[in-house]
This record gives sequence, C-alpha cells and structure tokens, in this order.
Amino acid sequence: MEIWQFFMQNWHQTLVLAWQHAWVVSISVIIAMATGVPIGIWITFNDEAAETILYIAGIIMTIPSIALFGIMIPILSIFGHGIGTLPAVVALVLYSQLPIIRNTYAAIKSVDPNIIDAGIGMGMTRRQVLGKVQLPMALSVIFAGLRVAVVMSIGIGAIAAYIGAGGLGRFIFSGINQTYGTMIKSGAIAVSLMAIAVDILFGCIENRLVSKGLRS
Amino acid sequence: MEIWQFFMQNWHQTLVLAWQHAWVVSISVIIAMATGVPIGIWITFNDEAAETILYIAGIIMTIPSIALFGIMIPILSIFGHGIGTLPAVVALVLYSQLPIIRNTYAAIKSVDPNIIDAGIGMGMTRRQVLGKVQLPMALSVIFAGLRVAVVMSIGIGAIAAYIGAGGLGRFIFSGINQTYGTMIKSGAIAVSLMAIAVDILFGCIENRLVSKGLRS
Amino acid sequence: GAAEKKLVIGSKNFTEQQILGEIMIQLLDSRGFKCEDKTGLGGTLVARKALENGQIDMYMEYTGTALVTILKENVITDPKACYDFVKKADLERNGLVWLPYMAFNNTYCLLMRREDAAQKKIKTLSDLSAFVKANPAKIRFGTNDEFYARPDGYKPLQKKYDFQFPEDKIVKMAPGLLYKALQDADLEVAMGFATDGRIKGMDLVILEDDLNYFPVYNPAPVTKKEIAAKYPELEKIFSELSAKLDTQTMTNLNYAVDGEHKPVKEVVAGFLKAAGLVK
Amino acid sequence: MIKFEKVTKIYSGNRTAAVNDIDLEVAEGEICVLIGSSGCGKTTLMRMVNRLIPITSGAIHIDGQNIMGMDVIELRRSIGYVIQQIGLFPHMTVSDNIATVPKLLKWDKRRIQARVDELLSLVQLEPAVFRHRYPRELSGGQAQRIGVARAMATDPPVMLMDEPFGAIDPINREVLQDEFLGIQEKIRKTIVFVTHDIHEAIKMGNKIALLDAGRMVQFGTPEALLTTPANQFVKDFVGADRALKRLDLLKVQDAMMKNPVHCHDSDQAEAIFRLMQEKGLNYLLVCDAQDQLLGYVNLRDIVDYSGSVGGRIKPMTLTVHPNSNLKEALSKMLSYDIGIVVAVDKDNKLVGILNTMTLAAVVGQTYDEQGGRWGKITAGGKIL
Amino acid sequence: MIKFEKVTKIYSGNRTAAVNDIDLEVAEGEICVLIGSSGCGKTTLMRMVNRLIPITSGAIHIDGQNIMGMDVIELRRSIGYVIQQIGLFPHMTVSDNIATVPKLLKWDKRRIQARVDELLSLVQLEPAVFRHRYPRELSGGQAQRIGVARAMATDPPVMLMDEPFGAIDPINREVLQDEFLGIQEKIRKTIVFVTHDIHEAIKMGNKIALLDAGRMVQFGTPEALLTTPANQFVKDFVGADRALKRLDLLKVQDAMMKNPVHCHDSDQAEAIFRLMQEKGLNYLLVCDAQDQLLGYVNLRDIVDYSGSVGGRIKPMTLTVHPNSNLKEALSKMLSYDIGIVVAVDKDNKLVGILNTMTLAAVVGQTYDEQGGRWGKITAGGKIL
Ligand SMILES: Nc1ncnc2c1ncn2[C@@H]1O[C@H](COP(=O)(O)OP(=O)(O)OP(=O)(O)O)[C@@H](O)[C@H]1O
Ligand SMILES: Nc1ncnc2c1ncn2[C@@H]1O[C@H](COP(=O)(O)OP(=O)(O)OP(=O)(O)O)[C@@H](O)[C@H]1O
Ligand SMILES: [Mg+2]
Ligand SMILES: [Mg+2]
Repeated sequence: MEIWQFFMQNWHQTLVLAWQHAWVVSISVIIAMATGVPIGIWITFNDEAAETILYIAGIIMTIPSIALFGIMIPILSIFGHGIGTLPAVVALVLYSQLPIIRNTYAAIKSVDPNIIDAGIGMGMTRRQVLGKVQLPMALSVIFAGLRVAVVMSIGIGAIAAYIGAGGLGRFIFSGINQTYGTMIKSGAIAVSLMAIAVDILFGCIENRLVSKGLRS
Repeated sequence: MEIWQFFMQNWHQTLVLAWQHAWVVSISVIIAMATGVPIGIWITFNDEAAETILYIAGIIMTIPSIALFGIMIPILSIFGHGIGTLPAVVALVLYSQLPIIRNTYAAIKSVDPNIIDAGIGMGMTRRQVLGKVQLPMALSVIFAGLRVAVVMSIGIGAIAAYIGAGGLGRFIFSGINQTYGTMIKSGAIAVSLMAIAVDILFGCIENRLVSKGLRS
Repeated sequence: GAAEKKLVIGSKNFTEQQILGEIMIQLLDSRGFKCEDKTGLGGTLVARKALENGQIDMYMEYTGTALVTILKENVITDPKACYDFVKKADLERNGLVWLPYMAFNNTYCLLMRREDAAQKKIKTLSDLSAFVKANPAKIRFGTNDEFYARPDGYKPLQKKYDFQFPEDKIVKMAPGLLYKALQDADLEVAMGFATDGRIKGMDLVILEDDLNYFPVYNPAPVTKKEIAAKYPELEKIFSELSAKLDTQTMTNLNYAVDGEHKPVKEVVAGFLKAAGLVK
Repeated sequence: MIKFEKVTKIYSGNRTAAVNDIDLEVAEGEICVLIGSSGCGKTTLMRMVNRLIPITSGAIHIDGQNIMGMDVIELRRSIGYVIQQIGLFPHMTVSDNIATVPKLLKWDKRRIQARVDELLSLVQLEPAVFRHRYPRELSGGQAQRIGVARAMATDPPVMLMDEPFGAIDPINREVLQDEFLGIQEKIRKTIVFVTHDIHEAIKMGNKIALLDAGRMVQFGTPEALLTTPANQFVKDFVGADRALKRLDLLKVQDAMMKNPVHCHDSDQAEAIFRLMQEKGLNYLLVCDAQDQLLGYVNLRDIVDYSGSVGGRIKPMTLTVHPNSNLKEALSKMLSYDIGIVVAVDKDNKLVGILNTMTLAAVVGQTYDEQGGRWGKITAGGKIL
Repeated sequence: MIKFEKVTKIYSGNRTAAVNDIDLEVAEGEICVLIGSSGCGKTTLMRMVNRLIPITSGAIHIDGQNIMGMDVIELRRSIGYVIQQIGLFPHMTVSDNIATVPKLLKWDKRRIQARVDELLSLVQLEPAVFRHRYPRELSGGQAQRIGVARAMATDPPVMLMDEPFGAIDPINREVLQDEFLGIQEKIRKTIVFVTHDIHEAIKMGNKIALLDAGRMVQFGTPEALLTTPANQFVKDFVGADRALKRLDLLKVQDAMMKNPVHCHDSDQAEAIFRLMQEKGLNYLLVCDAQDQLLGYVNLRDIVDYSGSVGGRIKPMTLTVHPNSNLKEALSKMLSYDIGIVVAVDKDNKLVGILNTMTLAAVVGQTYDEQGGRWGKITAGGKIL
C-alpha cells in the first residue's frame, strides 16, 4: 500500500528512472548478445582460446562495479563520457559476458555430433553448420544464458545510478542511505517487474525461435 | 609491484580475509548447488511451477544486495544472526539460484528425446531416467550454469563485507573509501585469482564427470 | 546573446550529499547558471575521478576527507586550518579550487540507542571507554570499513580514549545498514555521521567527544581552476550560502529527507527560500 | 500372451489413425512377426504394449491383465524392447549399456559382468574388444546388436523387437536368428517381432500379422500367408516368388521321393543296361551294399561292358542333406542341368531323390486333375 | 569415377585397421555395391570419400583428382550422402530437410518447392501429408526415405548411399529401387551403395565389392560373384541358394525356348490326337490364327472327339511376360505341379515356354557331357 502510494506520489520520477533503466539495460543487453554469442561460438572452434576467454570473462565478473568504474572513468573521459550512460552500459556488457559466452559454448558443444555430421557431410561450411544446425539446436540453452544475463543486467543495472546514468538504482540507493524501506522496496519492485516483463519477452522470442521439432 | 608489496605487508590479513571469503563462498556454492540443481530438475516435471520458480529466481537476482540485507537483518535477527556469515551465505545462495536453476532446466529439457525414450522403455523410473540418462547427458550444460554461479558468487562474495562477514571485499571497499588504488587492485586480484582457481577446479570436476562417450 | 553559463553539478550518493548537490543546482540556477544534474555518484572515488577528468564541474567535498584520504596528510582538528591547508595543497597538487566552506561539521561520531545509553550510563566517549574496560563482552561495535581503516578513524580513537573493543565484537558493515543494525539491537555502539537525520529519527544519541578527537569535516564546493577563473562570482555565491548551513540546519534538512521522506528538491527549495537565498 | 482388443491410435494432429482397430493375439511362447509397408503402424502398435505411447481406444492385455492396470515400471521391466532407432546411451560404454537393467535390479557385479560377456558373445562381438567401447565407436550393425543384447539382458518373458537385425549382414543375421531361435526353444518368450525381410518373417514367426495403413490385413502362420494370401496386397507383399519362399519352410525330407530306383555296384552291367533301356533311363544311381551312394552310371558307358557296374561309376556331387531346406535343394538342382538332386544322410546313405515335380508336388497345386507329360520342348519347334 | 588406392584407415585407439589396403575403382556412371559383414569397414570406406574421416594412408581420386587436393566443401556438395543413421535435422520440417542443399545453393523458392514435392513423390510419400512434418513424427522407414530424398536433392553426380533402403518394406523398396534405376539410366551417377540384402546388391550393382575385416575379398559383377565366388566366405555370404539368386539377374526371354510346339484351334482333333500319341504328349498348347494363346488341350479330352480342337480348350493361366525375371517364372512353375510355364507377350501372343531344364540350361552347368533322362521317379522304388 505504502509502495502504491509512493509510486502515486513519485510517478513522474518513477517513469523517468524506469525509462533510464530500461534504456541502459536494453542497449547493454543488445550489445552483450551481439558480442557474447559470437564469442561463445568462436571459442567452440578454438579450445585454447576458449579457456582464456572464459577465464577473462570470469575475472571481469568478479570485479566490483565501483572498481570497474574507477578504472573506466579516466579512460572514457577521453571521449567525454567518463560518467553517465556509456560507462554503465560498458559495465553491464562486461558483466553479462560470462553467462552468455559460457552457455553459448556449452550449448553448441553439446549438440548431437551425428546431426552435425549430417550437415558437414552435405557440404555445409563451418559457418553454415553453425547457422543451420548447431545454433538452432542449441538455441534453448543459449537462451537460458541470455535470460540469466538479462535478468542479471536489469538487477545490476541499478549501479547505473553510481555513475550518473540514473535508473531505478537511484530509488534503491537513496532508500538505503535514508533507511527508507518503502523507497527501497518500490525501487526493487519496479526493477523486478521490469525483469519479469523482459524475461517474459525473451520467453516469447525463445518460443518463436526454437523449432517445434525440438519440443517433446 | 605495489600490489606485491601490499600483499607482503598485509599477508596475514590477506590470508584471513581470503579464508573468510573462501569459507562464505564455499558454503554458499555447496548450498546453492544442493538446492538449485534439484529445483531445476524438479521443474522439468512441472511446467507451470517452472515459470513461477524461474520468475522468483529472476526477481531475487534483481534485488540489490544491500536491500536484501536490509530485508534479512530483521528476519535473521530473530535467530541472533542478523549480521555476519549467515546473511552473506543466504544472499549468495539466493543470487546463485537463477543461473543454476535455469541451466539445469534447459539442459535437461534439451536431452535427445529418443535416448530418454530408450530409458523409459527399459522400465526406468522417472528418477532413474533422470539419474542415469538425463543428468549425465545434460552435465556439461549444468556445469556451465554452476561455473557461472560460482564465479558470480566469488565476485559478489565481496558484499559479505557489507554485513560483517569479512572476506576480500574488505580490501576493495576500504580501498574505495580511501581512494587507495593499490588496496582495491590487491583485493580485486585476490578475488579474481580465487575465481580462476575455483573455475579450474570445477573444470576438472566436469572433465571427470562428463562421459568420454559424449565428447566429440 | 551571452554564452550560456553551463555547469555540471555532481554529488556523492548519500542523503546529505544529494541535498548539497541540489542546493548548488537550485542556487546557481537562480543566479543565471544552467546546471546539469549529475548528483548521486557512487562515492568519493567516483565523484573525485569524475571531477578530475572533467566529467563534472563541481561537487562538495569534506575538508577532512580530502585531507586524509585524498591528500593523505595528517589530521588537523581546527576547521579553518584544515580548510586552508586543503585549499592550498589541492590547488598546488591537482589544480582544484576549493570555494568557501560550509559552516556545519559532518564529522564522525559514535552512536548508541538512547535508552541503552541511559541504562548503561554512557554519555561521553570516556564513559564508553570505562564501560568497555569493565564489560568487554557486553558490547558490540559497528563500523564501516572506511572508519575502521582511516588514519583518523577507529584505531587512533581507541588510543586516544585508551580502550579496545575485543576484535570479535567489532562488526564491519555498510553505513546504510549500521543504523538499522543498531536500531534492531544487533549492535550496541555504531559509528555515524554527526549531521545524519536518522540520529534524530531513530532516537539515537551521539556520545560526546570530550577529548576533541574527531577531525573536522566541513564541506566545500570543489571545482577546477579554469572554472573558478571563468566564473569569479562563484566565490561570492557560496560565501553567502556558507553561513546559512550550520550543523543544526543540515541535520534538520537530512531529517526532512531521511526521516520524513520528503523529496530532496522540495526540502532544498524550502530551505533556500527560508534562508532568503532565492526569492 | 499378449492380446490386442480393438486397439486404435490416432496421433494428435493427424487425420488418419496410425493403428486402426487391431485385434490380435500373440500366444504364450510364440513369436508373432509384424510386417507391413513403411508407416503402417508396426512401431506404434509395439510401443503401446509397453505404454510408451497412450492407446487412443481399445485395450491390450498381457497374460489376461489389462496393461493399464499394471504398474508401468514393472510392466516395462518385464518387456525387453529393441528400439528401431537403436537408442544406445551415448554416455555409457557398451558394457554399461547392456548392464542397464541388471544394474537397476541391483544384480551383483560379477553376475552382471558375466552376463554382459555372455550376451556380447551371443551377438557375435568379442567382449574384450567391445566391452569398453562407446556407442559412437561402433558400426551401425554392431550398435544394433548391442541394442538387442541390452534388451535381452534380464531374459524378460516378453520381448518387443523392432527390426532387430535390420542392419546386420546375412551371415551374422543368420547366426543371430539361429541363436535366438535356439534360446526361444528353451525359454519360450512371447515375442512381437518387426521385420521387412519376408524370409526372416517366415523363418522367425510362429505367426505373421500383415498390416496395411494401420489395419490388419492377414494374420496366420507363415504357411497360410504364402499359400492363401488374403488379397492382392498380401500377394504383392510376400512377392511374386512366394511359392519359392515356401521352400524356406520345408525340408528336403518332407518332399523327397524315398527309396528311389538305383542299382548296386555289384550288379552286372548287362542286366542294368537292359533294365535302363527297358525303362527308358539314361542314368541310374549306384549304391554299395550298405546303400551308401557311390555315384551314377551313364547308359552309354555300360554299352558292351561286361562286369559289375562298379567299374563304370561317375561321382555324384549334387547331394543334399534331408534336413536342408528345399530352397537350397532347388538351388543345387538349378546349378546343373540335370534336373535332380539326391538326398543322402550323414553316413552318405541314399535316402531320397528330388526333382522339380516333387518340389511342385509339395508346394504347388495340381493344375489338371490328371498328371501327364508336356513332352520334350522343341526349340524353334514348328507348328505341327 | 572414384578410385581407391591402397586406402587404409586405423581409428585411433584401435589395434586393427577398419579399412585395410583397399584398391577399388568405381567406374563413371556405375553403381558399385559394397557388401560385407557388420563392422567390416563399409561405412568407414564411404566416409573417407567425402572426407568426413581422414585417410590413414593411401589415396582416393574422383575423376582423376585426389580428393585431398579438392575444395572440401565443393567435394561434399558434389556428393550426395545417405547416412546409415539417417541423421535428419530434428529442428527442420521434412521439406526443409530435403531443401537443405538447394537452399545453400540459393535456388529460388519455387524451384525448391517443386523439387521437394517431386522428391517426396519419388520416395512414395504424399507431399501434402509429409511436407510440414518434423522428423520425430515419422516412422523409421519414412525418415529413411526423407534421408534418401535429401541426398538426391541437387542431383549430385556422385552418391554415397549407406544402407539407403534398409528400413523400408519390400513393396516400397522395390518401387524405390526401380525408380532409382530409372533415374540412373537417364542421369548416370557414380554411386557407392551399401546394402546387406544380396538381392538388392544383385539388382542394383553394376559391380559388387565384398569386404571382410577391412579387406577386399572379391570385386566383380554380380554374375561373377554368384558363379565364381572367390572362396568359402563369399559362398557363405551370397548364400547356399546362390544359383537361385542368379535367376534375379535373368529375364524370361533369356531362357525361354522360342516357338514351342503348339496347335491351332482350327486344327482337327483327330489329327492332333494322333500327333500327340505319336510324340508321347499328354498336353498341347493351342493358339488362334494370330498365335495368341488360347489354352491347352488334354489328350484325354480329344479321344473320340471330332471337330476342331477349339471346342476342347482348357484355359492356361500359368503365363509370364518375357520381361519378368526368372525367379518369378520359377516360382510360378512351382506353384503348380506341371513343371512348365508359358511366356506370352503383352498381346497374349505365345512367345516361348520354360521348364526347369531350360532354367538350368541358363544358370546351371552341364553335369555330364551328354544330356539324358533320369526317368520318372519311382516312389518307394525297389532295388532292381
Ligand atoms: N569412431 C570409431 N572409433 C573406433 N572404432 C571405430 C569407430 N568407428 C567405427 N569403428 C570400428 O571400425 C570398424 C568398421 O566400422 P564401419 O562403421 O565402417 O563398419 P560397417 O562396415 O559400416 O558396418 P555395419 O554394416 O555394421 O554398418 C568396426 O569394427 C567398428 O567397430
Ligand atoms: N509422433 C507422431 N506424430 C504424428 N504421426 C506419427 C508420429 N509417429 C508416427 N506417426 C505416423 O504414424 C504412422 C505409423 O508410424 P509407425 O512408426 O508405427 O510406422 P511403422 O509401421 O513402424 O513404419 P516403419 O516400418 O517405417 O518403421 C506413420 O504414418 C507415421 O507417419
Ligand atoms: Mg517402425
Ligand atoms: Mg555401416
């Protein structure tokens, strides 16, 4: 109830923050997908690179966001974007890599070799085997990774507030500093709602993309 | 070099914090595996529960750690453990659920139905089909989820410092507050090393557990 | 027409800083500047880096913080001396200009629950020292990492007052949680900030620093040399503000936000009007 | 006993039934072969027995008990199922694949190992070589045999075998069929067996059920299917050469003329010559005093020869064993242009003789109420 | 032309070679059938041709070019490969599976669709029913046929077919074989074809290569394999009834006696009676003035009958077409006990007659330098 009231009283700010949040997260997720999936695919061809890349992604995931920002501000300031949306997006993209890369890698590696064999035997290039056989068959596991990454991004998207990119994190951190439970909860609920909405969206996309022939 | 010096000067504290960190993370990971994998398995039997559970895990993952602690302190205070290791472990366990559950679910769901059919046709119970067919065949994808969860746990294990459970997060947060770069970097490096070590460990376990018959 | 007087205003992300940031924005806006709001940055590190790298033009830093954590100098307990030292050093070393400092002192303090303090008969830090010596097992102390580790923090404090919490009774956690933990009786004593509104809101008491240990933390707007040179009027604007922001006022402002959950903008607007700084 | 009662299966999304109103009884201890065109519902029918797919309507009983009332796990454990797609577990070694059910039943280790080796030998795979292989390291036929071994591991009383020998070469297949029939003779299992090979159907089946588009077209003994096909479809299915196929079912001893005309090596050539001329024979078989076949004599060779016929014998290699099947006998008969084949027992004793007429007498029908000769065929013969 | 030169393959971890020093030449436009026991290396040999597995030693040339020097993608695209394990893409519909390579080659949509429907009809599957099915909704034989269709999609000049019809019923298999041979007659592909069915091998192969344990045992025409098997293994492999199998290779017209003795319906019964008695015939075929077969007369029926024989004709149903194979003719012959079968052309004109002697004359060898009669078999005949 309080939370409802809070939203009523702060609807304008809520919308602005939610919009900022959604914006930062969407861009991040799109970039993260556009980088993580190809990297995950690429390392299936190269077992040595695989280890290295996965360790790097792992290390990145362990860097605390504040430290990451501390590293990024001087670098990105060169382009005049030391704070704001850009570093937030970079951070989210970096953090999303591990689940996306690792799942893409594991998914593609676990496609039935007999089926891949059929593709190769028909004269598919590596790229075609990937696009026509491995990816479609690995899709549901790749999506598992993407959905984890997306939900995680929306969650840690709150840190965008640290760096002046706004977002619902503002409610949460202000609420924490103020020990203002309603504000924290409102922020958290808004973030959760967004996460569920996006997860449902991804579920629908997954449903459309994953072949009916693979469902049992 | 500075970092090396820092470790030399603070080796005792480093060891203590690393030990605390490892302790909190290990317990969390063990509990997270022991809960997440069975939940992931269970929801393969129950598609409705699956959605709900996955949304809940998603929501949990979006709750900022500080907010989570804010919620937990009053609850766990009832048992006299409002702060310290317990809430840190609870938080890490909760955060790890999504990658573990989702990957377990996706992995089991994508096992070749013909092979499952063979198991069922031989008179295996559901549990046996799971244990003897689905799990062994899904293992590498399940491990992908576990490894993401473990690395993530080690990373966000730094937040244990927030709640008085110590760990390498102490170096990082103190360093941040003191704008003491060497300390931050030392903490981050220690955490990364731990993440890589544990990831390698999990890689070895995976290698031992995944059947040679599944490797191409 | 005249070129627009643009400034990017930052702040750290706790309540007092949000209020200070908002004050600067509203004040400067009323004096013909056009401010961009970049308040709420995630801590000293981020705000300072952002300033140094030109991502923000100005934010309020505390003299004690700058002295100890940024310039890595020894503690100075006199406000004026401290300010002068910082102003000079930061300009020389980093090319940053410290504008006039605010009257209030947001120093560290130790807090207890009011009834608990009364029951244990603890009013001053010397009382606490005596109590701890007598009952080392009966008291838990909460601090954030920063205070625990700072050269003007917990350890010298112990030395000064000659006491020591047993190591297992010291709990280090995030400042936002300390108050709650103290209120929930997970702690007996916690560090805090003197102007924090929650002290009032949660019915806590500040233990008196009877030996004058704590350093001073007066906030002052910090900006780059070039900006200060370009807009000399800033000096005057903030000196007007300086006297109006005493410890009591700041505590009240903090309480309005933290305790009464009023929006920062509204609180600041009310303050500036009441203080006659904007019409 | 497996009894299908008006069993129908319609896959969701399909307009036609995959299995349509099937009534069928597989008697205890018998092998019922299912044959029929591709997609006619054989696999579907089988998979309803162990409840891998639900029955749309109708009922299946095993030993009088409705399968829907049985514990599904026990039902399936009591049924060995050889899957058409083989379906080996890729993550298990050959040995673990075969041992799957024994392990579920917690047999002790030594027993399992012994059984695995026994089954591997049974399916003609060297245990030492194959025990530790993974499925991907097997050839198609080897994998199929492991599938059969796996299904037989616990000697279940009922077996469903979906084209179990389809990918195996003729020699190994025959060995497996014989081994399997040997086992079946001892432990009488109730078996449903799908094959596309009519010869296999005839050899393995006590009964054959021929399906078409989900319906039963004919159900009966192999003999009945070959001799009295129910309609053109059955005729087409068993093939234009169905009379020949019946020869698979029959033994030489069933068809041969016993005690054929012959002489002994001690007989005087002159007497035999006269006799042959009299009867219009050009050749005559010759035995010794123990009736062991020595060969034959040619009329030409004993003209003007005096002495016993023994001195003029030519060897006779076109012999068969009375236990061989008639197909083999016919083949031998055709290998040379003499139109007969001689049956001798294991002691080389002359026991019978076969020619095409005798074969036809067994498998064929009488064309005209009265036999007679069509006479010598005159190549390029003119109109009379 | 595919040429194998001393090709050897040893799988890592195996002690023995899966394919051992094989020399083989598959001529341009010919079908070479590989047969051999399960695990003898047929699949391995095939998969080396399209470089799915590396050759351990030796070389393979296609049209004179070493495959190792060719672009591997182009090599594989020019080869249609029917996989033993079928290997349909589970995530694609039947239509998409078949269209895989055409899509890779960017054929336009209409052309692809037309080709898919054409191929579905070719493999006897109704396009409207199966086009949009997923592999899991197919029976084993249906899936296999889709696999064949997929490999044929772009009409590649070379095909590797690993047991392409193994899971298909005899009727459909024969249709497919015939369709396939029809296509092969027009577009002469170079084909390597694995089968376990000797009949199929004989029917499909221009040449047959028999492998055992990785080595070539015999390579030659089907005829050669059946008539002059290289050793006991080959004999065992083609079966004891190999003479019968040769009948598959031959047509009635190759064996029949042309212009057999017969009379016309207008002939006078008395004259024919006398003639038959004279020649010792009990039956005689009767034709009309155009030489169309009317039936036969029985000696008994024309005793004391005056008039033309036309009034005493009995119908003759045991006829075959000169184009049928001898197996069928033999089977018909055995279906009734008269020992002959009559060949008539499509206008029912009498063209020939067959009996077992004529069959043996074609497939068999002369046993004795001089023909002769073994005489009527005397059942229970006593020693003379
Ligand atoms: N990946 C592999 N690793 C090790 N051995 C293998 C592998 N693949 C096949 N083999 C072995 O090589 C031999 C030849 O196998 P191949 O598949 O060529 O046989 P095949 O003639 O096709 O038999 P089938 O008729 O049963 O399909 C077999 O003994 C098999 O066990
Ligand atoms: N899951 C399914 N969904 C829809 N139709 C199916 C499904 N499975 C099988 N069918 C159809 O049902 C019919 C019977 O299939 P079934 O597998 O029983 O055939 P079969 O007799 O075993 O054929 P084969 O000899 O080719 O293995 C086929 O026409 C097939 O297309
Ligand atoms: Mg089937
Ligand atoms: Mg093979």
